[in-house]
Amino acid sequence: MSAGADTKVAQITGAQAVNMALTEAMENDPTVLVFGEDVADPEGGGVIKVTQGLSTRFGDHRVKSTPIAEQAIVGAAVGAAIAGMRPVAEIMLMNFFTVAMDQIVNHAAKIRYMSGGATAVPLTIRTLTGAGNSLGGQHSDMLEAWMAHTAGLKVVIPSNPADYKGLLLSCIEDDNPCIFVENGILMFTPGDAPPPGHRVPLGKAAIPREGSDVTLVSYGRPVLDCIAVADQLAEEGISVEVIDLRTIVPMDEAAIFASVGKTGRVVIVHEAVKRFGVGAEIAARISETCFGKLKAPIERIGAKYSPVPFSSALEKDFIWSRERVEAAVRKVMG
Amino acid sequence: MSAGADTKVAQITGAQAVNMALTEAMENDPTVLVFGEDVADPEGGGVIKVTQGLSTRFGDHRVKSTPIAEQAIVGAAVGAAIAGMRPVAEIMLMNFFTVAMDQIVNHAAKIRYMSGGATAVPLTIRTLTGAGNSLGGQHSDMLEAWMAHTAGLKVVIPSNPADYKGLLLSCIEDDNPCIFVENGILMFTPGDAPPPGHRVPLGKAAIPREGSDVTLVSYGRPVLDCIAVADQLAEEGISVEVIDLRTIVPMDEAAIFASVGKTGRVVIVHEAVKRFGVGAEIAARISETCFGKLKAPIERIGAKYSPVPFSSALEKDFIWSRERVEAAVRKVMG
Amino acid sequence: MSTHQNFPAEPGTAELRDVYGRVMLIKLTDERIRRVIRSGRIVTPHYSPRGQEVIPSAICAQLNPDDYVVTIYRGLHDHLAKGVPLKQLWAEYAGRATGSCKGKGGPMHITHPAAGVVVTTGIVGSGIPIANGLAWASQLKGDGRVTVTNFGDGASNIGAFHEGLNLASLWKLPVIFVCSNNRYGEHTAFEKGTAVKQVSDRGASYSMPAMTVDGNDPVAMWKAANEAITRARSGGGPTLIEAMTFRFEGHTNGDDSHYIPADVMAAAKEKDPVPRFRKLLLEGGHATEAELDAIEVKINADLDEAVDFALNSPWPDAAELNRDIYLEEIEA
Amino acid sequence: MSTHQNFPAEPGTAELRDVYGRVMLIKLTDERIRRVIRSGRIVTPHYSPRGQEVIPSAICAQLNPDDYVVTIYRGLHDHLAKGVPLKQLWAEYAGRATGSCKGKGGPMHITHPAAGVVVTTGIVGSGIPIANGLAWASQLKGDGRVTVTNFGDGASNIGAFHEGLNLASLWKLPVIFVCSNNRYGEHTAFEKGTAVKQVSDRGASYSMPAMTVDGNDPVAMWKAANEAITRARSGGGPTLIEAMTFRFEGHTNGDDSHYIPADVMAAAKEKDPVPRFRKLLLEGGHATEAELDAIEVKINADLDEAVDFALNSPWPDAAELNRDIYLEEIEA
Ligand SMILES: Cc1ncc(C[n+]2csc(CCOP(=O)(O)OP(=O)(O)O)c2C)c(N)n1
Ligand SMILES: Cc1ncc(C[n+]2csc(CCOP(=O)(O)OP(=O)(O)O)c2C)c(N)n1
Ligand SMILES: [Mg+2]
Ligand SMILES: [Mg+2]
Repeated sequence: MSAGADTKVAQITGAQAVNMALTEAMENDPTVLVFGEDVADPEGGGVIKVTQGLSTRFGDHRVKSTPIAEQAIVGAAVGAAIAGMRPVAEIMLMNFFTVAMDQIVNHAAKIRYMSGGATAVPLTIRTLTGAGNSLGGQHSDMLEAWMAHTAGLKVVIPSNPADYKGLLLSCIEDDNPCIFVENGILMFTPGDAPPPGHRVPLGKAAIPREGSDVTLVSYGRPVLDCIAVADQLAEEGISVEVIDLRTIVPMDEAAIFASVGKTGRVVIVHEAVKRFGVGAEIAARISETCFGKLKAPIERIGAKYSPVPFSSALEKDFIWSRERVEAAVRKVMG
Repeated sequence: MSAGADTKVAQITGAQAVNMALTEAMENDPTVLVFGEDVADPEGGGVIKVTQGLSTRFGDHRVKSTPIAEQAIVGAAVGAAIAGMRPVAEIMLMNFFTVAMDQIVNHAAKIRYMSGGATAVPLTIRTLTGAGNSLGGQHSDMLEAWMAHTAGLKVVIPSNPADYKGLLLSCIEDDNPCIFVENGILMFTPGDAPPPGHRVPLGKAAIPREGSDVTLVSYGRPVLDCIAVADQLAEEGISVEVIDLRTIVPMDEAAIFASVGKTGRVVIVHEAVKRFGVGAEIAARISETCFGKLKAPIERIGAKYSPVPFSSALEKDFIWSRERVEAAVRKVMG
Repeated sequence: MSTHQNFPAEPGTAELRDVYGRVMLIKLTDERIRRVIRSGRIVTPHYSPRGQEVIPSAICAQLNPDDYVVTIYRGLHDHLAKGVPLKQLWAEYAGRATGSCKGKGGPMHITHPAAGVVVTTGIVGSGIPIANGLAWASQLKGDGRVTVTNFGDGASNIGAFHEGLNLASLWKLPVIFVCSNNRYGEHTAFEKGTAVKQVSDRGASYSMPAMTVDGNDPVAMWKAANEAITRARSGGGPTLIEAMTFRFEGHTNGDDSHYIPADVMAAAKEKDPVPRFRKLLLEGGHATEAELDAIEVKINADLDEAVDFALNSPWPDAAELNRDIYLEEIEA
Repeated sequence: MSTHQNFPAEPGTAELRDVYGRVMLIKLTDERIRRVIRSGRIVTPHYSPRGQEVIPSAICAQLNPDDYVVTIYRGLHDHLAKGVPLKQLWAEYAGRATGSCKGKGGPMHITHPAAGVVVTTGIVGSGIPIANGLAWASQLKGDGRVTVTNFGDGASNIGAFHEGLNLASLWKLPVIFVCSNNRYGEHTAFEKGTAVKQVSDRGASYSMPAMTVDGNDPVAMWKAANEAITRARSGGGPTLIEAMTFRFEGHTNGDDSHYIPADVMAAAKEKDPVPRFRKLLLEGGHATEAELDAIEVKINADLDEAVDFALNSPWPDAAELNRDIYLEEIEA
């Protein structure tokens, strides 16, 4: 993660990191299963080739392409998990969660509780989403707030290839149902490859930039812009701390509160729609816990209250931007 | 709503109010359609008889019982609305939204936007939910935060029979898709009947109790406890203002900010799970807008971060209670 | 590894007596539950299986304890037929800490892995895709288990049914789809919700063997189950069984079945499977009146004990609010 | 009120020429779109209908402008066959303010009510339940309209298909379900996702008339559509048409169809409906080479104009971010 290291460390994309994590998980544990639409090699190993090679290597009984039937996919994951497997189901795009919400919310998330712990559902659902590619209103939504509102799920949204790998492995090895959200641009963005065996624990934020004036809390793709803004403002003498949450649930509150204790100024940035989004919960918790320590109102940056527009002319203003992040930091600086 | 009026004003339940609203809407406008599982009179006019009499009066072409197929139900509402009807679809319980989220979120909410205004979806979805009846993890969820996070929907959760009637009529007459959430206990709780022709505008909060020390922001069933706590604490000289939001989207921010401007102390109470719930958004907005005016950290009360437990012994501690509201008010009073 | 017990394709005396014992346990437990609920000692929704007792009894008498059963809110008959112990079942109905789900799930979510009852869902149709996952795990492990998933006629109209049966057929999963066609889904008659004459006609959509059978006839039901279980265990893939039956006590407690024409209900009650089964045992010389009476006496005594156990069990502790949400305890 | 134009059950010269004009418009527009995307002048996903042109052309030639069409991401052929104007279509692909959806929806959500194109969805299967609602409104109003909803073979495995066809049959809705069976859903072959030989076999699950037809044969396709439209307009309820076809240009731009065996693709391309149709017109004496060439010249000129219009149109204004979310403008 450190600047200047890129000459020594191999570079991989998010997609390669996911492929490596799945390969490692399947090697380590014969109960790990991978399935979803087009994931097996006869179907090209996924439409963006994320699962390429797995069915050839681990067999088409453990790596299966499915019909277009997301209820059947998540349901199969729930059942297999109850029976002691570690299924990793792929829902091609996060918008397609909408046809499988019953299995995710009423079943995967609740079965441990409703059975009084008699059964458990250690599944992982991988999915892809994000704006910025002109995919329009039904292929770009960030729905993590729904998932986070649903007790029983863990919710993971990484920002770089090393975390893609380390967090996905942690999800698969976790005994709870995990939602792992991949980003359509980060999957093709290179970054440092992690060392073999690398794991990132769920619930532990990263602090890619330390600072003392303003805390930027973010996760997923906007983290890259937060880092860029921090680096840029450092030249002006504004010291920005960047918190990359990595997991939304469980949330590393301690890291947030410690930082806000230092800075007293907060900007929260996420890709999802701002209203009723994850940022609202973060802001509320900070306001509750750090009351009196805040030097300025918390700024929240998220997408507009709208479906995702198709036209790039609109889409670029729909989501966060580096400029908006920078402006918000200047605003809380007063 | 005024105390002491109950000798003069006829009393009706929430369920009766809904039935009256549907009857009036169908009388006023031949394009209003009512459908859902068991809603027609051969099926008893609904399993709790909310739609009783409608199919007999308006014909079984306009009031139809459907198969158990929520995607088909909401889809039919979307299509009929595009074709110029005003469908009122019933999803028996809010947990069953999970099998129809695609139609609600990807279609009902977005079609106006995605078509650039060429089409519109003026539908209403009525549903029932709420804890307190030992219905357990899959029949009691409050999912309004998901709906509110989805731009394009209006979200309505009334607290008394007059509002049930007045708000439901406003939903049906509104040109946007509306989600109308009924409560399993309020549907059987009597209250003042509204005058004929009564409408309650969407986006306008009620203030059932005015006060100057603390603002209680709530909606739905907990409003009754907020009023009770306000009345009780009034005797001690603590002046509590109760805001009944009535609609979550659009939200009457002006009413909230005006009240907080007076009181500087806020307790937010809802039935839904607290984390990532509607209360987080309300708290975040208040903290942003009323920064510096707050005399104490905002208190949020909501359900625990858990599925809804079956056992009444657990369920009563899972949700808000009058005692918790009272304690929170005392806490912000310092 | 599930042993392949070889059950005869047609039930003999021992088999019929086994099935009858389960039927009577279900009937008497259901009657007792409804009585206790009416008395106010337990507050819970309850979906009576009265009239449908034979279906799971004939199936489960041919299953191993480790075979999986997935069922629905109307699941009491399935739970008992598969062997969920009475005490833990009753304590769950009563919302007590000693319940099979510690009081957290309630009757709509009874779970008892030792008896193979691993999922009870309150969402129509949703058990079907989950059953596939259980069966897929068995197929992968080669553990020889069979998964049986129960649902109603109304459930055959929801998307999960379609997605589930299609996948099961493609993957040749060892799963049996048992549709108890009791002619109503809540208050809606079969014909008003289902655009096909028999649910079993839908098997063809998935190239899946399917049959319609009299679910109130223990011999027919035994044979159908035997065929499906044999097929599943031998790698032949899934089967759809439509078991024709009726429910006598409404959809849920408080429902007086007012939407069912009186003659339809009367005709259905004439086919009440329990007296019919008793007659079959007696006339076929499989059992004597005294033997059958003794079964009831024993069950009633067990029920007395179970009710007592449940009502005298402690309520779950408030600390339970933080447990079983995740593996790790949290501050909920 | 939709007029009942009486189209002949079998197409004559005029009808075939009409269909061919639509087919050629689709083919040339698709080719142009792919060319413009490759050139980088437009950035958009595009799901080519190359190879499937005849299906909507034969259907829409028998529909009135106010009949409804519901379609999917792979919808270009449906949009054009039903009469969405080229300029507004192109401008939508280009994300411009002059697009049929003001640039807000994009190609996956083309909407043009004047042409009857009221829903284009990117979610597999989801148009089916919506089509029922449109058809129900027509039934209630007695406006005589027919609703046609298009989807792929893969979509026949998702829940919405099942729920939608069941409801349509129960309510006898004037709707036609057109499944374009192009043998693949994204990269997955039909057999791997669909546990039935023909999608039309699933009509029986809903007691719905169903047929499999060569979707690349304009005469067969005309006749099938004629039968279904006549049934729907006369109150006879829905029909399921499975139109056999193939897609030649992969699932979406950038997809090189590597997962399709070369011989399968070659055999499919031999059945390319467009040259086959041209041959039929010439050999049947329905048109001369010169006439057919003139059609192409005209379409290409229209395309030049439409591309020009689109690429010179203004981008949507930022103020549009606040509009069309609700009827009322909001501060988004
Ligand atoms: C998805 C969903 N929709 C609606 C309901 C409400 N509901 C509970 S049981 C039931 C009827 C089910 O009928 P059927 O499948 O025939 O089973 P039966 O109750 O007759 O045993 C309905 C509509 C539900 N639980 N889940
Ligand atoms: C619910 C849902 N799941 C998955 C997808 C991703 N997806 C888009 S098109 C497609 C294949 C559809 O195949 P088919 O129905 O045969 O139509 P075709 O593309 O071949 O025309 C898939 C899986 C989606 N859009 N919606
Ligand atoms: Mg039934
Ligand atoms: Mg296809």
